[in-house]
Amino acid sequence: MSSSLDSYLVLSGLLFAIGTFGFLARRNAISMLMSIELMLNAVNLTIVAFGAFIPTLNVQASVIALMVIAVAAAEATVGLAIVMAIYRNKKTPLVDEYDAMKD
Amino acid sequence: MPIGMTIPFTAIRWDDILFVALAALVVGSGLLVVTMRDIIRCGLAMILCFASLAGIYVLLGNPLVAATQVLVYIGAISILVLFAIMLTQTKNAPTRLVFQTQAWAAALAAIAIAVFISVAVTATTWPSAGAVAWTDTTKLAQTLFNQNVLPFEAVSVLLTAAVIGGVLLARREPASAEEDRP
Amino acid sequence: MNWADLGTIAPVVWAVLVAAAVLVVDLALPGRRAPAIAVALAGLAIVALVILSLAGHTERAFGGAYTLDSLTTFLDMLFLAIGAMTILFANDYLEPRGLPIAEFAAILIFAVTGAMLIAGSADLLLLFVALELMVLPGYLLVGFSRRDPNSTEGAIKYFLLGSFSSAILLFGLAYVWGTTGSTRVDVIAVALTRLVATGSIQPGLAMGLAFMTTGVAFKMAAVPFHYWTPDAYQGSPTPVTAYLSVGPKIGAFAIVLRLFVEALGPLKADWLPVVIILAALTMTLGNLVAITQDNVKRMLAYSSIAHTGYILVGLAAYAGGQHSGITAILFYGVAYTFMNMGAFAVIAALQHWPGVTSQISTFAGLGRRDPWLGLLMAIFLLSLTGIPPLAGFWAKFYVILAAVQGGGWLTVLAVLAMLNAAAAAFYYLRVVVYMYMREPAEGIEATRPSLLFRVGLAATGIVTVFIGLIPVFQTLASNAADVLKV
Amino acid sequence: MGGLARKIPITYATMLIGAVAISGVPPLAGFFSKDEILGGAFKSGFLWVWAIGFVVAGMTAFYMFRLIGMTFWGPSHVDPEKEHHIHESPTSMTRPLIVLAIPSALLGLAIGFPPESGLLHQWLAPVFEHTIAAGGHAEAAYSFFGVDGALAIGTTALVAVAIVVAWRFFGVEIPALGLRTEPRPEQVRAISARPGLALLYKGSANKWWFDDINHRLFVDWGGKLAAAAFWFDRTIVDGTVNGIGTVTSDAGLWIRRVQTGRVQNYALGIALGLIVMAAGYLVLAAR
Repeated sequence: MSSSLDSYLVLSGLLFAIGTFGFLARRNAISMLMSIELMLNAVNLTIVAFGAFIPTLNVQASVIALMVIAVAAAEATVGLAIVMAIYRNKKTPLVDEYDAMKD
Repeated sequence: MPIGMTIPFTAIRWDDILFVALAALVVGSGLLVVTMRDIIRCGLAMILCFASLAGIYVLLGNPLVAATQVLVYIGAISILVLFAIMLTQTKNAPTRLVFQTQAWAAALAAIAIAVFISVAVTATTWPSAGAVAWTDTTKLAQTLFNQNVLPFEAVSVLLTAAVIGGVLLARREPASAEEDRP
Repeated sequence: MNWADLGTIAPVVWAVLVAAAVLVVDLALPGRRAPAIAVALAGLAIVALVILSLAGHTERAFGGAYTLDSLTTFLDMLFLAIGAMTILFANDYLEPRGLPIAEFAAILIFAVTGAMLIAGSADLLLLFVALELMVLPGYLLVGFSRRDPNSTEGAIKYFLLGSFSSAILLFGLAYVWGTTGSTRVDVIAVALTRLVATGSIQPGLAMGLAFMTTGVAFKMAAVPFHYWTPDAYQGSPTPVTAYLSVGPKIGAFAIVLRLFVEALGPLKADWLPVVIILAALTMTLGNLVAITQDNVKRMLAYSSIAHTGYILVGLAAYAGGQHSGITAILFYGVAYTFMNMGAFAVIAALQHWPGVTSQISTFAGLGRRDPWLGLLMAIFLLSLTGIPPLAGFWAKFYVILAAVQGGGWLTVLAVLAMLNAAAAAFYYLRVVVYMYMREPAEGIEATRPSLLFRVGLAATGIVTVFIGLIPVFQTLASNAADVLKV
Repeated sequence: MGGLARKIPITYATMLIGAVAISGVPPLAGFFSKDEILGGAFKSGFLWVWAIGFVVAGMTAFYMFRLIGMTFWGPSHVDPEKEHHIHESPTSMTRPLIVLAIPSALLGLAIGFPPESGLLHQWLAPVFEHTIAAGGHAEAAYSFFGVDGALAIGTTALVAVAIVVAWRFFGVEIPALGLRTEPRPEQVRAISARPGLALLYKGSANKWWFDDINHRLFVDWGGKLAAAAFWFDRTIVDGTVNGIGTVTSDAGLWIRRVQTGRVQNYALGIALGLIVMAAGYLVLAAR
């Protein structure tokens, strides 16, 4: 099992789906942000698994994974800054209450 | 005495046991992140999820990425998230309703995505070597700083821009500006 | 990496330096607006010179990760123009609201840098990082007016959905990389050509394609991935809306050109039906909802969705075998940039004083109140409608022509595009009616655009009028499109 | 009428320029426009189109100068009672006339010369590049001493002949050129009375009885039809147009309800789109 690429890819697919569920279902902005982090981690797992099993992708995989982690860090920085800004305006972290603009 | 590749007297490999355990931990803690009521516990579950993923990266022969995972995700991002949680949890923010009304639709969509990915992945024949290959860190450094130096530089610009903008947006208003707010 | 590589990406390097210089000037002279604007504009002028000095070269750098060709130059210049015009328009809006210009310009230039990097990307990893470099500053710009609840609301919606789509896109990229074995677009194209010749494509690749298409469709605001657009556009400070409606959109089309046309070109028979459906949905829904809007900013947001649909018609024409579709996309990009930024700039001019809304009633009697502004807005709106001989007419003309030449379903798509253009006239001309046939409300303060603002407005107006009469953009677009000929 | 040239000189001069231009006399604007079209038709092999155009060009020149001759030249046939009422229009009328006369005289030379590489062609070439390429039809270069020159000379010659014939019948009066002949109405009448031409003349004098036919067709029968059409227009067409308008804006209003303002709803929409797209691609791949 641990020597089959499929099992890692399915695991990453599950994690991606869990992240998607969290993003779609949670009300709190920070919960949604955490769900996105789960999704990005799922992608990273995919990449590292490809690298471990497919010889031609071995080295490249680590490079991509490191970049993705850095990008995720940047995204989290910006995201949390925006959450802080809107929290000051609306005094609630619940995203479904941010619906002043619609239709 | 070195232990063998398999559990004694059985054909079950240690690796498999480790994989199943870590995978269960990843999925379990992931589910906790998206379902628990108390958002601080969600944050803690997220740290557990990241840690078990780091374990899986070691299993996949990539200790460098595993180390980075621990440093950046657990050391930086999770801490950032926990701070943000503490800054935004007020008493008047109801914690009873954690889910949208559309949670059931979200669950169906997530299940559909999981099924799609699993089906597509297993139906594909990968050019897999059938065994985990360890990543050579020297080679990694070479490719990183030769063929991939431009994305690397771009990421550093990205982080700079994110930090500048993040500080700008999240910093507390100057006292005067705070006063003239309606 | 060596000096030659650095020379090839000189425009990007210079752009980063300009952003840094703006921040340094702000540190040295805190709170002074003029020096920051001067440094930003002068810096962008230098970047333009650097880009032009490299024009005509065809080089690959960084082991094939970056490519410099006439398409890169074309798109770089366009992104630079977008950045420069946004800065010209921004100060008039930011200053009365007490918002800093230096940080604004620096963040904007970072975003432009990302877009320029996309234009030259020949590598999936670079493409993704460049995309993030373009959109992350975009989230910040939307929320730039941080005391305005609508601005921050737009920012968080854009950020959350944007990150969600980035994760989806990245997932797709990972599978394309895993199935083709490389991140370099040319290697991927070769691998896919071989794959197509030997038989059907693997489910893993198909899924990667689906995730990737979703991610890119989100960035360009194609239906049904467009939901963020109206809210983010309406909430943003108006100059940011002007930028947002063109910069990230054309950036997304730059991704399409480098990713779908260059790397996934061999699979175009597979993604053609998807693009046709997306184009049809996008045009139609954008126009239908735009008709019902009373807020001009929000109306133009939906109209920008419709324009995405028209540009997608050009992409469909390409996938249907008409290389002129690429030329049409590029030409549309230029025409759309100037007329759309112009229209948003007029709104920004009206909103010079805080508190002025972008409701359609704000435009009542503008033709008499401020004849020049009214005339320009009328020109922009007529051009967006597609009235000859303005820019928008030629843009639609080339796109539809390319589709008609494709035949089959593409002809149906072309007919749908024409019907949509006719329906769109309704809501564009409605604003013109308000400007010229309604009495202005009492007690409106006169708009007094600064010199910089007027320069920017004149530039957009002139290009919108003359783009069809002076064929230079057409020739440039056609040269740039030739790069993608296999 | 007749003899108005001295009474309303500005109107006369601008009208004359217009007539010369519309007749297709080089180098005025009408020449270039006509020559381009006729040459194009001829070279593309549409000989019939060219022949019709060629003959019509001659007829145009003839009737334009008939008009000029009968209106501005020769003895006046205007009732002396009314003649003193005739005077030049105010400047608000003459200025536009002059402004319009200048380009009709010069515009052709300015942008149409030389014919195949003039400004107009340079402007329009990139526009029609695709169309021409798609038609698989590239035009041969313009040749002054080849087919294009010959066609231009032929057309011009025909126009010249037509003008001279018109002068002979209806008179001419250009003091600057020393040209002056009297109109010959009796000759016109004699020619018109010739057996072969009588019917043609009568026909054209009565506008080919179009007025009569029109009256019967449109006033008598058409009136009834119009009443029916009015009803149709009111109930069916307006109903349909308004219906389309209503349906369109109703559809817009209905669709815009999807835009709930809530991020999670949007995200669910995106996720559903993703699922549909993944299904679509998997089906496409399995083909």
